[in-house]
Formats: sequence, structure tokens, C-alpha cells
Amino acid sequence: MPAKYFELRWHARAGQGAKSASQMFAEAALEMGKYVQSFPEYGAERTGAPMKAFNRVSDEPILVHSSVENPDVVIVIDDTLLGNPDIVSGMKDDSVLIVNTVRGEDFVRAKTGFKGKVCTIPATDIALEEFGKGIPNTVMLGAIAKVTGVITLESAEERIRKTFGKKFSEEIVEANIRALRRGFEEVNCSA
Amino acid sequence: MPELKGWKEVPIGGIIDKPATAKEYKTGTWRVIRPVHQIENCIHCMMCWLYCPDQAIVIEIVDGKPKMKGYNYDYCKGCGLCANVCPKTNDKLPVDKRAIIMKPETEFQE
Amino acid sequence: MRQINPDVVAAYPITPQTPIVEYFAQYVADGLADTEMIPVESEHSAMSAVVGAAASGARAMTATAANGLALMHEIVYIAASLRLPIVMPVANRALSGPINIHCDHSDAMAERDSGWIQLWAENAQEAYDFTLMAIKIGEHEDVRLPVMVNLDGFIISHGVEVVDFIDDEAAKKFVGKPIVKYPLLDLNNPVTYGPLDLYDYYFEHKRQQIEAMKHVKHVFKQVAKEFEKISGRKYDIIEKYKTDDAEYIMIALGSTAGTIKYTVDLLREEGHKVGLVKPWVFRPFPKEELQEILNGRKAVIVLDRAASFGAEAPLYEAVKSALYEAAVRPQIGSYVYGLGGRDIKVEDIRKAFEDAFEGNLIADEERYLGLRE
Amino acid sequence: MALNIMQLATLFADKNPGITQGHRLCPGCAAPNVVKFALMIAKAKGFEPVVGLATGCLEVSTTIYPYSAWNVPYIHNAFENVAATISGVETAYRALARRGRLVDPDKKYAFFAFGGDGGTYDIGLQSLSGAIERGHKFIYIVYDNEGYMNTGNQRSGSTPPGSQTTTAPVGKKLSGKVQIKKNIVEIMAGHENVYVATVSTSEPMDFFKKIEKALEFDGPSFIAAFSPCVRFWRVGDDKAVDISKLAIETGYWPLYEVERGVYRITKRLKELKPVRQFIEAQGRFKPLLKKADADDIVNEIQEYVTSRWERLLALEEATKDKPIR
Repeated sequence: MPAKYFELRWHARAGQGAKSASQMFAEAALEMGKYVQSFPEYGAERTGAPMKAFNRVSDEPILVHSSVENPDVVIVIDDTLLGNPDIVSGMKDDSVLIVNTVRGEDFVRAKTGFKGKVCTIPATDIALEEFGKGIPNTVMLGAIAKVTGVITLESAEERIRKTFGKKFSEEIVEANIRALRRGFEEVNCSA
Repeated sequence: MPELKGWKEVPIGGIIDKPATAKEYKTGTWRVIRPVHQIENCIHCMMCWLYCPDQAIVIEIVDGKPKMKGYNYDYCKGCGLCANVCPKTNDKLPVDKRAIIMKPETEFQE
Repeated sequence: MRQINPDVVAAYPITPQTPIVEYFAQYVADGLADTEMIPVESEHSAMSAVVGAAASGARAMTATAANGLALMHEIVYIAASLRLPIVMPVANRALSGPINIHCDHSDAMAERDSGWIQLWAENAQEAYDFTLMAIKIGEHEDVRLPVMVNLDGFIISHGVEVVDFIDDEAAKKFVGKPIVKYPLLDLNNPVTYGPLDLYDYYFEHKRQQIEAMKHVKHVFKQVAKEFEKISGRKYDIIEKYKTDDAEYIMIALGSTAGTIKYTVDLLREEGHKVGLVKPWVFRPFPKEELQEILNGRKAVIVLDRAASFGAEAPLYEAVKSALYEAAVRPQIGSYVYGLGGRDIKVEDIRKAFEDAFEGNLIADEERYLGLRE
Repeated sequence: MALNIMQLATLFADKNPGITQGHRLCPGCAAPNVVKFALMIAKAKGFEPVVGLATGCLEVSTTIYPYSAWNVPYIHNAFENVAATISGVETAYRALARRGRLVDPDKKYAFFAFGGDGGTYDIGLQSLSGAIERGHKFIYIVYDNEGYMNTGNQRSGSTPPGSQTTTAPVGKKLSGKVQIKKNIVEIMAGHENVYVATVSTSEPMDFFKKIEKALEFDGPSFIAAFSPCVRFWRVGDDKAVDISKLAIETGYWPLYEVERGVYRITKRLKELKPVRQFIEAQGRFKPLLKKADADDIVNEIQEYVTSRWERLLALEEATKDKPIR
């Protein structure tokens, strides 16, 4: 029996950092000794165009290199994308939809028609409050850690320290860690 | 995305045998900020029309003169260039006096 | 080329293709042809310009050799992918380096997967005949592909031989008016040539090219029949020389086939049942034709004027692969010869035949004719 | 008589300029306007544009199969050969016209080739030079965004010194690209039998006039269009025109033309604004400006810009009424 992979699909707009977020997620899982994949879907689209990125996580080496068809988790970075039928494509009843939005579950359901578990988090607002930039990646990472348990808060923290520590001041690193924790704590899921 | 066709159904050589098929691709979905036309402040100078990179400005000829009618939101990507080049829009003017105002797209979601 | 009187010719001089272009330029200068010539600044631009011209709805030609063909390489693929029926004589020459201006087939072999039809001429007559036929084959509705007419550099390109020309009117009538599809200059139906074709359609377009190649053989035969009517000369996918009762068959492309025919005659006088098969069409590969003719023979000797470094020589590899499905597989041997214009003599060919007579062909062993040890 | 904006708007209120909506260039990109300006003038003057494109942002974003943002005949061949390709098209036009095989024999055709700076200054220079030298009647327009933006901001022969690119990044030792931008206008003007001009969308009337001139010129034309890449120049999506204006006012992008060797400045500047203003307005120079040697590099650019402006004035004086051919 081949290994079961845990699969994620990200929806965002080109330039919103979903590719880096998917990489950070993979690295956080790597930090926990897992096998990981992270890859964007390359088209010719420019800044602002809807784009996708994918992750696979497994306890065993990952052999499959095709794109993710039936994701366990779908993450939407920009809630203006929710009306796009691509969002729920291939989702199963037990898949989870995590959305960066200031609106609630009802809005997400109305826009997507998705019946399974929905989680919302105002990640852009939290990012703005914590480090003054509307880049929701670290907040989303916290939310994913809470909802999926595939990565732990500690592994994500470790990863942020390593990646951001090289480029940014201690202050910015700490702000991102706060953002991560808030993502973990403030994500709001349906039953 | 239209339905994908099989190899026997499409013209050879990757040739697109009809012009302007890109109109079927609505770039308006890219927009996060929306320009809104306040016609009462507009002097119909056509600067927005000239500079819109996505040809999303709708104009109409009235008495032989072009008039700005508003936006084609199917294509507007929300770059804001129209507001920037608009002589009746700048930071010093109060919002209600501007010809073009930029609003977050989320305000139009419901 | 003068009789075809194409709309546009773009070319850049390279030995040994130069005489083709020089003669043609003189015809144009003398008013014997009224083609628009584009004296481009490189072969890359030659192929680029004929792509532009052919897309526009013009009958367009160029000619090249060796390094020139290699410089065109990128656009050679594009010409086929855009389904433009360009015709290009190639005076086959060794591809550097070190630089060498003489005949071998390494230049054309490097383009064998480019999507072009490849015709191979043995002599000036065939080169002339194929150039006329190529126009009709490439433009055919079922094909729409560019055609490379290969002729051995210097041996044919600079040789002086007796050629039987068809009279101008008959030739003109034979090639007919260009058959045009999706002309770029049609303003009423603006088309887009060469879009970005990603994973959702690229494969489908390649499949169409594969299909077009499958149609080449029947179109070739049809065109050959028409050509026979005006010329009396008969062509097929492959030429069979004294193969009816042959036990030993040699296979080769281009001018060497003539020398082999001579050798076959000599050996037949000595009582050996030998023959020659010469592919006139190399792309698409005459797989079925070879299977049919080679099945049950004692031995097949394949001569290649190109090496494939780290693999078997190109013609040999393809013939051997075709024989996989033969009911009774003959012995088979691979001989590489004539690289960089090294002469191939009757004795060399006789030597290869003698290996076969002795039962001394080894499928897995590449041998060399005319090479100093 | 040059067309003005109101006339164009009236003319194109319900008529497409040649490039259509639904292209996927970045929001605020300057390139589609370069195309729109050129093709509108051609159409307004009764020409039927036929367009060739070099591989690049404009090409990939306007023709993603099966979507084409062109409603004029269009051909893309490869990266380095748009000039050769369009020379084949233009030659075919002459051949077919002579032989009576054009579908629309009575129309006035205008052949355009567009390329980015990568496809023009660098990889496409040979085929461009060849096509201009052969004298094909076509208009080549480079949309100059000073780098390989299609592949993600690598340096080109057009990238200015100190600008941040991924292949000449600002680091501890090096401050970005060290070489000065190649002067493509001079290279093209050196072909002599050619009309060469610089344009910017921020000066539309000047742009229109030069396109008209190119359309009427009896031979090849080369137009260099300043075309900010809002994404990799790190400026706001709405800033393409602002940055273009600064480029002109500082003398960084002088507006002039060279017709058969005769220089003419079309936008005379009383004084040049400091080029620092142009540099500081863009994020691509931010890493440079943080460095100790920033002033040296900015000064070097300033010196170059000033001396080139002075040289232009002198050339204008020296070449007056002295066409080469």
C-alpha cells in the first residue's frame, strides 16, 4: 500500500506571496522530519492574476510529482477569489477550507457552496496590526498549524526564525512570530 | 476556462483563427481596488481613456464629443492609473470633488 | 527553383549551398525569375524570414548546409510547428568542429526529429525532381509541413551532371498555384500565429503534427504519380535496386547509393545475389516498406554517413528497430563511412558486402569504412 | 496635422485599436499603451497594421492559447528574430501585391514589430540591424523596461547602473550592474537610412507625431519607447506615467529623433531636474541607495545624463540640414 500523502492547495493572486507561504509551510514540516513538496503552478499570468500553489507532506519519501487533485486542505489567501469554481474543485467532504477573510463562515459558504469544514481568519488585518504590512503568510501558517496539526507551532516558529532571521531585524522576526501565534489562536472553524 | 477540445477539433499549428478571443478572459477578477467614476466632477478630458492599459473605460459620443461613461469592470484590473492621470482627481481635492475614487473591491462583494 | 519561381527566397551564403543561391540570384537579376529575394544577415534570419513569408501566404524557400542549418535549428522546429510548407534544399555537409566543408549527413540527421519531411537525393536529377515535388507535398491539405531536400554537399551541389529538365510550362503547371491556409495578410480574417501554447493545448498540436506525418506517404505517392506523367521518372518511398532475388541488401542515403549500384552490378557478375534499398523519404521513416522488403533476407548492411555518439548510427538504428517486427529477421550490420567528405570507394562497399557473405555481421558492432586504424 | 486625444477618442469610441481587452499584463503596465498609441495612429491614418512580436512579457501575456488579445494580423516567431520575421512578412506583401494575390490589394498595410529591450538591445540586435540595413518598410518599436522582466528581472544591456536585478544584484561588494545602459538609439541611427526616435507615453502628442512620421517615412523606422515595469521597478501600479515624466524632465530619457542622420530634440528642457529624483522614486534603486557608494553611482549617472544632453544639443546644431543620404 503506497503512503498516504497530506495534500494542500493554495489559491491567491500572483504577487501575494502564496509561493513563499507554501515554501514556508513545507520547510516547517521539514523541520519536523517529514518529507515535503512545494510547487507553484506556472502560467503566463502577471501580478494580480489568480494562481495556485501546492504542498505534499508525508512520513515517507514522496514519489508523486503531479499536481494536487483532491486536496485535504484548501487555503485561500484572497477572499475576492472565492467565487472562482477552481477553489472547491476536487475537494472531498472531509477536506478543510481555510480562508483569509474578515467575513464569516456564511459568506464563505455562500460564495463557494462548500459543505465541509470552513475556517476563517482575518490574516491580513492581523499582519497589518503586528508588523504593518498586509502580508498574511505567517498568520496563515499559524492557522494551518492549528487546523491541521500537520505542522506544529514550534516548527513554524523555528522556521520563521531561520528564514527571517537572516534578512530582517529581531523586531520584525518577533512581530512575525506574534502574527503566527495569533493565527494559531484566532482561527475560527465551523464544527 | 472554456471546455478543452481534442486534437482533431482545433486549427493546426496552434493558430488562433479568430481575432480578439482574449475578450472572453475577464481580467476584472484580478482587481482588488475598484475605480469609481463620479460623473458630476468629470470634465471628459479622455486622459483616463487614453491611459487605461486594459481599455476598461467606457466612452460614448454625445453631440460629436467623447464622454466618459464609467468602467467596464469585466476588464479593469484596478491599477489606479486612471485616477492618477485624472486632472480632477488628486489627494488635495476632497473625495466628493474627485472625478475618480479608488475603493477596496471588498466593499462591492455582497 | 527557377521554375518554381517562389514568391520569396531568403538565404545566406554557406559552402556548399552557395551555388544554389548564386545561380538563383542570377536568374532573378536576369529577370528569368521574379522572386523577391531577401539577402539576410544569417541563416537564423533566413529561416525566420521565410517563416514570416510563408505565414503571410507566400510560397517561400531557402537553402542551407551544415552550420547554417544548425544556426537555423530553433526556427526549423518553429516552421514545422506553425505548419508552414517551406521547401529547403540542404547541401549536406559535416557539422563542425573542427570545421570541415565536405559532405556527410550529420547536419540533416540533427534535424530528423524537427518535424520536417526529409527527402534524400542521389544525384542532381533527383535533387531537381524532389524540389519540384516537395512544393506539392508540403502544401497538400493533409500535410502542411515543411520539406528538406537533401543532396550531398559538393558531390551533387558542385557536380556537373546531365540533368533532364522538364519544360518550364509543364513544371509551372505541375507545381500550380500556392495552396494557402490562414494567410496572415488577410485583413478580413486576422489570425494569431505563434501564441503561447501551454500544457492545456501544446500536446494536442503536437499530436496533429504526428498525424500530418502519417499522411505524407500517400501524398508522396500521389505526387510521384503526377510527376511521372510529366517526366517519365518514377519515384516511391524507397528505391529498390535489384532486390527481387537479393539475399544481401545494402541500405544507404544520398549519392553513395550510386556507387553501391555499381558495386551491386559488379558483384552480381560474380554471382552474388545482392541489391540496394535507398530511402527517398527518410522522414517519415519508411518502416513498413523496409519491413516488407527486408523480411527473410540473409543479411542487411546499413551504411551511415553520420555517427550518433554514444548510440547507434541514425539510419542503422531505425532500420534495426523496424526489423524487430519482421517475421524472419536477417543478419544485420552497421557501417559508418565518409565523415567529413572522406571518399567512399567501390572496394569499401565490396568489403562490407564480403563481411555479409562470410556471415560476419554483428548487430551490436559498428564498423567503419575508409578509416585508418 | 497631428491627431489629438479628443479626436482619437471620438474615432475609437467603439472601434478597437488593434490590441484588445483581456490581455494578462500586470495592472498598470506601460507596454499595452505603447502598442495602443502606435496602432491607433496607424489606423487613424488609414493604415492596416500587421504586427510581429518578439518573445517577452507583451507576447506571452497577449496570446495565451486559445486567447488572443489582437484583432489585427499577428505573428510571433521567437525571441531574437522579430525583425527578420517581419521582413519576411513585408517581402511577402510586396511579392503578393506584384503578383496580384493579396486578399486586400487596395488596403494600405503598415508592418510593426514590437520587442522588449532584451529582444532588441541584446539577443535580437543582429536580426534588427539586418532588417534595417536591408531597408524593409517597417516600424520597429522597443518597449524598453530596462531588463528581462518576463523571466523575473534579470539585467539586460538596457538596465541602468545601480538598478537591482537578479543577475546583477546589489551585494556587499558590487552595487548592482556596473555598466551604463547601451545607447540603442545611436546604434540604430548609425544605419543612416532610417528614421529613429525616442518616445514616452507620458508625452502622447510627441508619441503620435513620431508614429505618423514613421508611417510616412520611406524606409525602416526604429522607435524606442520608455516603458516602466511597475512590478520590477518597484513603483505603484498607478505610477507608469509619473515615472516616465520624471525620466524626461531629468534628461534620463531625452525625447528626440534622428532622420537620416539629422538630429532634432522634440522636447527641449530649460534645465534638467537632478536625476536623483528619478532614481529615488523607484524601489529598484533602494538597495543601491542604502550603500556607501550610492552617491558615486548616482553622480556617475548624472554626469552621463548631463553630458549626453549637451552632446545632443551639439549634434542637433551640427547635423541641421545635413541628411546623410
